[in-house]
Amino acid sequence: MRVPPGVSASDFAEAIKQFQEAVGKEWVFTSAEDVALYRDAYSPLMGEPNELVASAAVAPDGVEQVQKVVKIANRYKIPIYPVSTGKNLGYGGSAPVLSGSVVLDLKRMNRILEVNERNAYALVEPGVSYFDLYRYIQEKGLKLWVDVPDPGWGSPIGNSLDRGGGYLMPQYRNHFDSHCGMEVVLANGEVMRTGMGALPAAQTWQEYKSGFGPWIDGMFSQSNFGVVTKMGFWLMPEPDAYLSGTVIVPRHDDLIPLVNTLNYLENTRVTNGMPDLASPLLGIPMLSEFAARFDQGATPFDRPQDAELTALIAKAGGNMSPELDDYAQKKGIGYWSCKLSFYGATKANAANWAYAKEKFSAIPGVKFEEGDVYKLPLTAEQREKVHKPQFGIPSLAMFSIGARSAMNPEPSTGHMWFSPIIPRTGEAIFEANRVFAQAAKELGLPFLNFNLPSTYWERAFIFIFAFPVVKDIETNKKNVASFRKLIQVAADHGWGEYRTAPVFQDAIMNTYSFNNHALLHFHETVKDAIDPNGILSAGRYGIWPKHVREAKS
Amino acid sequence: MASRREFLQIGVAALALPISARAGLAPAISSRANESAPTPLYKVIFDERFASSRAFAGEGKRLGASIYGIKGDITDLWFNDLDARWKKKPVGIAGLTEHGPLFCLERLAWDHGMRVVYRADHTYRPDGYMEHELSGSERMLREAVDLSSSGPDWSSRTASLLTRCPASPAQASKMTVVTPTAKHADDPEHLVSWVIAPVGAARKFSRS
Amino acid sequence: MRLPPGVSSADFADAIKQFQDAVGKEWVFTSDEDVDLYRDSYSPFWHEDEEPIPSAAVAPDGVEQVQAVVKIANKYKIPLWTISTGKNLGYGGSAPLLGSSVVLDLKRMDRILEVNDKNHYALVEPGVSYFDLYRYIQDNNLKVWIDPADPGWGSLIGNAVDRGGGRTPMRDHFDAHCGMEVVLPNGEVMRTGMGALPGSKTWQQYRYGFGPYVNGMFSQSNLGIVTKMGFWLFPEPEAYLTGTVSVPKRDDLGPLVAGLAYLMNSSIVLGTTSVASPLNFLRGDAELAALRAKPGGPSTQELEHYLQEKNMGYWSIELPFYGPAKVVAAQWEYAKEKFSGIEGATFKEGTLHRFPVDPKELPQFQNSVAVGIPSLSVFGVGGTRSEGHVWFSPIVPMTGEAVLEAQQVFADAYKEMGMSIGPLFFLGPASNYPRCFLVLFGFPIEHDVEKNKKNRENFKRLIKVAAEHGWGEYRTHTAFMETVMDTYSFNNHALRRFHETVKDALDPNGILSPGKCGIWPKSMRKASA
Amino acid sequence: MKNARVGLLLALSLMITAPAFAAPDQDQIEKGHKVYDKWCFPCHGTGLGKPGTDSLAARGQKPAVLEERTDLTVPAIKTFVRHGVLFMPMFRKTEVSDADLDAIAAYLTRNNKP
Repeated sequence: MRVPPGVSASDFAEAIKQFQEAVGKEWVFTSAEDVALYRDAYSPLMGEPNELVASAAVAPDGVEQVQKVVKIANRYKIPIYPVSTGKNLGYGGSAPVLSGSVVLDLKRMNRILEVNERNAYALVEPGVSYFDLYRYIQEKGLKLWVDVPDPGWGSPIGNSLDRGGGYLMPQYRNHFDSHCGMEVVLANGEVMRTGMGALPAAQTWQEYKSGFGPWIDGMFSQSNFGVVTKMGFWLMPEPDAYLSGTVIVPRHDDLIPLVNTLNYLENTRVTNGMPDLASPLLGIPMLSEFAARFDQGATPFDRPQDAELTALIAKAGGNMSPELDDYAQKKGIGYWSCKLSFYGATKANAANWAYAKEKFSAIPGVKFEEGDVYKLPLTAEQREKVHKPQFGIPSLAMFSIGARSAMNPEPSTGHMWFSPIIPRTGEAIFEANRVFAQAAKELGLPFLNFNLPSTYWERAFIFIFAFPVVKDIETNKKNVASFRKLIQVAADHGWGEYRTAPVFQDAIMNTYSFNNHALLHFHETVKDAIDPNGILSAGRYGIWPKHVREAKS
Repeated sequence: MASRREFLQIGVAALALPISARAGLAPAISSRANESAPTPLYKVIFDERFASSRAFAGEGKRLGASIYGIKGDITDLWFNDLDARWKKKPVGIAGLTEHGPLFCLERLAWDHGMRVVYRADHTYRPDGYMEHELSGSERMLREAVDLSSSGPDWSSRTASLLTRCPASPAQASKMTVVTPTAKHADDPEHLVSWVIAPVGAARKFSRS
Repeated sequence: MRLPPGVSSADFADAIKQFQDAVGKEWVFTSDEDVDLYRDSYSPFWHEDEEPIPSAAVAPDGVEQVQAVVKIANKYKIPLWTISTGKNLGYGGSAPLLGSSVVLDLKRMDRILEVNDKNHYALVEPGVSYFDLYRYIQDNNLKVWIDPADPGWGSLIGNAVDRGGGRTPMRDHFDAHCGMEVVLPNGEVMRTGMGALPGSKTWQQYRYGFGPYVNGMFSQSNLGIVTKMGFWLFPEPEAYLTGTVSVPKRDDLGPLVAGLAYLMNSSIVLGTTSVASPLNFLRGDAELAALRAKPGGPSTQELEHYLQEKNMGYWSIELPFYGPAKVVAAQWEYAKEKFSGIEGATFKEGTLHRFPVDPKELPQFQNSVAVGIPSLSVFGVGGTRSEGHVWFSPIVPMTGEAVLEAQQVFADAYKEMGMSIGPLFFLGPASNYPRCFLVLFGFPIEHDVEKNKKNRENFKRLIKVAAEHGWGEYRTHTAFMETVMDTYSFNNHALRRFHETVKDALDPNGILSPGKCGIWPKSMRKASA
Repeated sequence: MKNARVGLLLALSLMITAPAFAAPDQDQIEKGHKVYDKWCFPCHGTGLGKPGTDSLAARGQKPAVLEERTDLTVPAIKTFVRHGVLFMPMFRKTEVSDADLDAIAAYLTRNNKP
């Protein structure tokens, strides 16, 4: 049996025995076979000696059991690594940052404690998945939508703590922002409730976020300061109707006014769904059509099959070229497009879309395509054809991207996401493309012609690249090295990543270095104070307990 | 009908007790100014809703002051006028208003090194008398005794008084005057007359 | 001169000298008359020894000077009480919680560092007021709104870190911020969110950055001094429309509030509204007074009948809509449809305003703050001669049942305390925050020691009554912070003990704002408990 | 890693060669159906956006929907669930317990010919 670093075999054996007493023998996993289930299925270190792996796993069934486990871990200074549903694929899965940690698997804590229709919120445990919550709401016939990320099997708590995003209105698709109220088991084993939850008889734990005094919920996101055992989420009331429409602009430089107008419309709440950028000319599809295209066996990059265009795109690289503009004009193909979504009253949606068109009309040559209009709820037939997360329906269709398909006969075994935040301007999109195309060239990466950012966040763009994880160790090594270089390239341009897998957490935290790493030092001071034995998720997001820091230096 | 002999009560006259800033009056800060020279008043502020305040403004205008009417809210006066003016150079203002406008103007003036140098709280009592609680320099209070012979004209007398307010109070004092005064129907129960003037204090927060 | 607790006069004199070296002699205030200006204008301790008066005030003009002051304070263990513009009236103003602290006055740091009207944000220093930013935006003809607090002279930063609220779609002020610069208790400067990335391009566009999101720790706290903060702004919309919904029966409050919650949670209503009842402003009406005087009080039916005769609803809410002119009309139409399920509901449409608004239209706004224009008009409301007020401000659920329950519970509590529930009771229930109601009670401050003493006891009693019913205060006056924090006691005060652990680690000398929100440094904890 | 891959190869070969004599009881099949709906259907079910089904279809597997298969073996099912394949991750015992997995296997082999 693998033993956690710095723990004697006998202490570990004793701890395991106590874990078994705390949670039941069958919920402590120590056999190689069982522990292997906690490996990161998409680990770029798969099969290498430095792959991040657990020594054991413990699965408590309630907050008292979590407290017991934490107290035992303190007693023997055993590093523990909580996961909710362990489905953070592409960002580390269920494997710990510090090899040899004991995974604290919260999947069994899957109670949906409350769903309130009138005030549109839910209170759940970490093992609850988006599917679970969705099913519960459907079974009760509640008129509520859950904002789901692309893969629906993850945990609302896990996803929001890792600050993931979805597709509905801005305040819902920012999953951490949509939470309200937490229960946390601290490193000393004590239970704490935040916000109004600190008031013993609280009536508004899920209605007012910050309570009284310092609002500390954010400390438990992307961190290792506590084990979140309950969390409230604001849900979106089912809207009256949905409408979409697409704006198409003809020229390369039109992306700048396109984004500026989009910002105005989104920030005034004229459009309240996730805007979806695409390029008909370059064959960059909308995110919402990505998965659907795979289903239909089409390539996601289905630019017109035209030798002239292919040559022009290759020539331009990540840059602007007048020839492409000319080609787009000549063929009447839009250079860029943006699909807008509207959730609300039927007439208000129509009026908002009409107003959006009026605003975009300032761009010469702009064209509009009417999209879907649905009175909600969707019919069964409509449900089949829509991009489900845009209607609050969890799905796993996004995995089609990596799946074997006619276009992808030799699929990878996984992926890792490189995801820098860039400004929400057309200029930034151009600059990022130039910079990353150049970097890709230097690194010998087979990058695609042009990348468009995602719009999960209401005020910033996020530029997501998928690095494949394959069976071949050498290829993975090269990809990991390239990933590290890109982190630096991005940081040099003032772009930082919003989230990453454990392999890169130190490297990225290292770029957030203002004033000699003041922020990291702050985290370390807090970490040492509230987790003096350094038992919780050592190394997560670059925060190491004191003894590890000292051993390293 | 009861004989309405004028009633004069001077309470705690010239009590030289330091008055807290909260009370709206800072004690003497410097005596550099010539006590006899009146504070130049940039604006005299009145509340258009109240008869006494309108009478006050009429008298002020007659005496050559530049008057400015508000309806409780000083936002427009300060934001579109005083702020820019005070950033250039602090200059005095006076008024007869409710407490709220004075409260705001006083604090805004602090940031330019100005203080309330005279304040009188005028309160209609249910017994048909008006109570004038005065605080300011001894000289002002001496002059304010004039209010003791006032009736409904108290507010126009106040206007005249304020235009004679010295630039800087030598010493802060308090005094109360009570006179029989019929309440105007549209007056509130409590009004306050005041002068805000530069006193040469260090605490100036404006960035020029 | 007053001395901070535990500091010798020699040390204090040294510290003052060093403060003077750090910020300039004229920016260290020690005379009584200067220090008096930092007293709380609305102190509930008038004429009492307990009034927490500062010993001095220091006004730095930049982050380096703040750092210097903090380092000196550490050296001599001098408690600092940070204020931005010091206009937090009703919640403590510019006075410290701990008497004889040195006020760190950030008013001179009033630079507007950036206003971006393509991505709609601003980056400011703590001395910048709503008026300052509004003027800057007007002068530069930028098409963005700010969301002022009701009194516009306060600081954007100060109000946001005290978690104040406004009225426009950006009304949750702390939630609308993006990115901070903080001077920590050890004097170091830290930037949060994307600001930790040197040369960051998105400090004001993405709030979380990477790793733990710590910004909330600097709200209602004493863990750092915020020296810069970014705010998201609302782009000027095309139009604004209000519509008032009135319902005839007391029991209609349930569906009325449920409808409101739906509209707010669906982002159809984007601004602050509050539940009103004519019974509040008809207090002087003789007929109503007669009804009230009846033994046992009027029945609900009698009140409903009385209002019906006057052609008034029992409850009403005024819904604000922001957006394109045709959209706000469609939203109002949809809202009417939603509320038409309540029998006897009536609707009244307000005037449609288009932006930029003609200054002549301004007086038509009951409160210009709802359309992003700062004001001081709240001070012009008048009424009886008042020496100020402190706010009792519990959060109650956004349901009709909760409002009725709160009304009953607080009316009973007032009665027991021998107070009549003041006309201020119905400031709210208001939706300054997205999912709940805020109820504001103004407690008058008087120049009467006995009355204030009684009021303070009553205030504390109300805090307890509210807590027993599961309603906690969202913010409070310095005089009651300890009492309020006491009620947030889940699991033997686990949250406060967590704060204390963090406080001791970050501020071992306990120099920053001791006692704020009930958090005391280790050295003072026992004394205060 | 090595173990996982070896296991996988083993499973693949078992799938082809091993006879599948499954005679589970009806309760077990019904339970398996429920667990399958929760854990497998989102990827391997019918309809659009089912990557598992699409992937097997692209590989030439007929039928591509697992529920319609009659050639799956219990060991193969268990191996895929516990080791994953390509982009499909493995499933932990807190998600699909051994008992659940037995039930899934019973369900997916219900139509196998002896």
